[in-house]
Amino acid sequence: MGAARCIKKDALLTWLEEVGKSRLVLAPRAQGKSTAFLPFDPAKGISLSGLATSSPKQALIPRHEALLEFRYTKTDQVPAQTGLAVRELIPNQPTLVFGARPCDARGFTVLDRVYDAGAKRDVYYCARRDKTIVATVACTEPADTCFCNRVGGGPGDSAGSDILVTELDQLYVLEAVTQRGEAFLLEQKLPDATELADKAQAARAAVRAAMPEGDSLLGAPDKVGALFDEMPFWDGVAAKCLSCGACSYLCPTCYCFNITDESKGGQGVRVRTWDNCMSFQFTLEGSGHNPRATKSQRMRNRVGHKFCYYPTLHDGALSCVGCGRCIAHCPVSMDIRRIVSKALTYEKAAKEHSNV
Amino acid sequence: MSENPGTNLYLPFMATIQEVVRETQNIKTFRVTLNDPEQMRNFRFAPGQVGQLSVFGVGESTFVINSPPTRMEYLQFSVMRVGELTTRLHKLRKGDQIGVRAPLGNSFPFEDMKGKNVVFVGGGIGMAPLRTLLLYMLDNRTDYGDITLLYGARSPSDMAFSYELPDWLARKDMSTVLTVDNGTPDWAHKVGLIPNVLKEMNPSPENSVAVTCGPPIMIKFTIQALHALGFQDEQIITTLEKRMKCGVGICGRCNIGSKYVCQDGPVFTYAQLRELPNEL
Amino acid sequence: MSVLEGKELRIIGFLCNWCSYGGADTAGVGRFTQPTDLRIIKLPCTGRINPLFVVRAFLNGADGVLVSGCHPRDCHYTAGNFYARRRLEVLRSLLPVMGIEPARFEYTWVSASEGQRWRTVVQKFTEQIHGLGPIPAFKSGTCLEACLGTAI
Amino acid sequence: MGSQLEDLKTAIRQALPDLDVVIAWAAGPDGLAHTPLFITSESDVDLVQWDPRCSQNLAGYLPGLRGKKVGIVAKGCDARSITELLQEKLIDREQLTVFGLHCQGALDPEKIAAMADCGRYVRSAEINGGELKIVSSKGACAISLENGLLAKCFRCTGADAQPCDQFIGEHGAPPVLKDAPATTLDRLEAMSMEERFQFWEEQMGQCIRCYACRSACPLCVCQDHCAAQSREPHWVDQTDHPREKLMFQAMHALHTAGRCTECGECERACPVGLPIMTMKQALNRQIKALFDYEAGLDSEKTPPLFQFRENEEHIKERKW
Repeated sequence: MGAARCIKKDALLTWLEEVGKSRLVLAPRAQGKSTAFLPFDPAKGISLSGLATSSPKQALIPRHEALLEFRYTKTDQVPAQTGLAVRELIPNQPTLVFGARPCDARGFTVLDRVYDAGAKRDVYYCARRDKTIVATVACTEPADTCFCNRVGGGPGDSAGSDILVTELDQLYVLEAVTQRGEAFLLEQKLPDATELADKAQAARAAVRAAMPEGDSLLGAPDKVGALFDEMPFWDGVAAKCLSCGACSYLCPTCYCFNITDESKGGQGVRVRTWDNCMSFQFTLEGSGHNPRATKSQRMRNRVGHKFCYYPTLHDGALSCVGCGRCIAHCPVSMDIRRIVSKALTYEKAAKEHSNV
Repeated sequence: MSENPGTNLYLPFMATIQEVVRETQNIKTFRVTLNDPEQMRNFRFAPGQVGQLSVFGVGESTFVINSPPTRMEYLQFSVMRVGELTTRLHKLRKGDQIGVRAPLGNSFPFEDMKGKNVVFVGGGIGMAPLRTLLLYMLDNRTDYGDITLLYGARSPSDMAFSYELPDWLARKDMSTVLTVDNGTPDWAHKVGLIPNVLKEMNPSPENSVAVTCGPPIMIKFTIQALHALGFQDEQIITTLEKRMKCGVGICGRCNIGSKYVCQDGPVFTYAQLRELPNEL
Repeated sequence: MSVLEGKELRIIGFLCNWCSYGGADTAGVGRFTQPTDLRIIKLPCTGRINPLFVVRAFLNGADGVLVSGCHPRDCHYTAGNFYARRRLEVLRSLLPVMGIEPARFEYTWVSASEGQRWRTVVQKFTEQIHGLGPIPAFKSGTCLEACLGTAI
Repeated sequence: MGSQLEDLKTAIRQALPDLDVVIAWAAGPDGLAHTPLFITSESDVDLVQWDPRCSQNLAGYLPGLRGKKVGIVAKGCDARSITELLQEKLIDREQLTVFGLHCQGALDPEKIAAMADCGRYVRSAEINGGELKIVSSKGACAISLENGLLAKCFRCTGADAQPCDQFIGEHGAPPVLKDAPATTLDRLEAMSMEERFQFWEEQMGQCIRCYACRSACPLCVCQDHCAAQSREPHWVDQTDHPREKLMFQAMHALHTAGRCTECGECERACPVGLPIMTMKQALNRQIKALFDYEAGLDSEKTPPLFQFRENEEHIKERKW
């Protein structure tokens, strides 16, 4: 890793306030009963205990964003003919995401492969990504829903981060991971902490070592793919699912979206909003035909996408980072770990239904 | 407007409707040119590729460009009135402004088909994607072997491109068979379901490729008929339709397994389709 | 022609086709002066009024909503207004929970011949709404509103 | 309570051969809440759990399973949803087998996690002698069950499931609970209109629009064809504005007016914990006052908004 700086824990808010003068700072903050990445407000503080309810993906793919705006105008040519002006709205906001967790940051790498794929660059995503510094706080303790170590990550991993922050007693050690992070860190008036880097690494390694090992899910793609036509399996795992969007919307890697036009009078915006593959409308066609009309088919796509289709396209990388939000906040306590484990050991036609 | 559309995947070309042709009760054809003459000049596509048409304030939807790349006076889209967007499109008239994001997706393997006999089997609005390839082949006639077209619709009044049919029927360099499910007294062609008529026509699979598009049920039975005639999976080509939003393989709704119809399709051989999970 | 001082407010009137719309027409033919804040939407019957029309109107920025239909027992469709009365009376309890002053909403019955009564209703209701002033606005804006505010 | 569980398992085992599926509860991933269990084979029955962690109302699954022979395990309040569904003819009584339970209150996992300050770090949790004993990385603690109950338990109208085909255990009265927590409705009533409006703007700002409230609602029967996702009519737009999300909550409240049994699934399901049952409660109060009616108590009654009286006793019309 590159440059290392440190900051006293009690000086963190002051520093974030300082950073906030030149860029938007998004940090986890408790509001009501949940915690979300919100614009930093020194008066309201930040909440770094545990994992935020929602993921920081909204820093790069907001819940909604205007892609274009349009306006119809009257012309004086042919009667009743209208003109039309369209303008793209490219984001241009330097941002610091502070307090993402390693799973969240890994989630950004999942998004990068889709939105920044060589010739096919999503300008909105890339504009945000290029101007965003991700400062990730390494975890000190896995929650009961955490399984990052089973999907290729770890509680102190730096993938997807620009800066990795490690707690050491009364200090945070900030280490640059990327060039962008390095440049940002060097601009900050923070004391050097190069000599603390080893200690920080040891602290992260200790957390990693203490994390209960579980069976790896990295081998899921083949098995999940092979179960495609095994409808009883999917009927079984999807039975209790409510088909809501809580899992998708809280997930740091779910990136599917909808595009709709919203207008008033002759003007409006084309907005991109989060969408959810568990929704019936997601694939509903104009003709009324729906290729994924049942909950089981949609669950198969959701699990399939994360553990088979995405890895097929991206060198085996799963599009699940093991943050466990979908487990923790599911209204019916669906557990994706158990679904995938079940898939890994499932014997065809062994059982008509498989309760998970 | 953006300085250089094309870098923003979501920014359509601005375009003007030059002509609206009423094909049937519920199908209209739109002939469209891009507003920027240079964009229009530089526009390249291959037969089978699709475009997203925007009616701003309503949204976007995917349609195949059914004019061939050999005739670039305009881009043609045929639209069946089904939902919100198509209903609004049907209300548009000459001179109205729309957005076009194109070309998207893959195309028919028209290079690989050179020297082969081609059997087109189209049903209803499914004739649109076949039309672009058919006209392309007619414009490059010497590159291809025998061309046979079987085009069917529910009734004579449901036949799109009716103004082109006399020419196709009269041409000596292709053979055309028309059929309807329900005939009328003045209907001079076949009456019968497409797969049955196809079997009657008995095209030879020898050095042939069959290209089919239409309603899912028609495709299903047409493929069965083609199999019965001895066509192999690799010799059968079809083009799919799914609900799409982004058109560039990101938004996640048109996937069949790890393939995105908007990007890896819409054109697939039946051999490729069989490799995909069964989720049409 | 506002009979009230100051800025005109946005009041939406949902009127049934058979009685109250006729009543409003009668008031017009009779050239009764009325405040001009009211925008009328004609419906076949008050039974057609989904209480959500009223909620949507308020959330879209209406300062007041007035529903008017046939007198009880006079409904062109026999019982539409009886159902409407129950629904609207239930709706009345939702508005204050949402933070919408309940007096911003009223329903009443005006027949086609009651032009004078229509004027009274409109006058009193408009005064009532002016007494309450404009409806509170949301602090947050959207991209849609941002776009509406700028010239391309 | 152990024997009640065994009786329940026995009853399910006996009925299972004649049923396509029985819906019950099984242990959840974290020990604080149980999760629904769809029983289709004898071996699934061993997984059944019954204790105050069975918070979820399972009745919401019934309309989706129409046409099948379904068994369902129900608490007193869950049975009110079943009654309402029967009343609206959304499910068929003869296809349904209700295993009714006597309930002494169900736990609110969010509340318990907050009280135990254990977050998502629970190692184990078990119920013993009126207490939930939790071992987490922060240490061990015990929460008295009474303190951890759902808000709706303080308004319990009947602890015994009715309707019911097989009653498991002893009939009894609802638990006697003191110190009912203040509801959001009470808090709102102490605010000015302006403050209430701001309150909702703030709350709805947190909504992530996942529609879990709707998906979990046993009486939201449109589900896949919800007006909130319709373009025509365009009831709500897709912009992420609190106004649109509040509009949806108003839709949910008015679509369930006179039908909502206050089972609390909407709030329980909400991943960000918004007080979205409040509007429904307000409507219920009004309906009780105007029509002396409570939903889900009598499957023979006509819901109040499906009928009228020429002279409405409790409606005072304005005289202009």
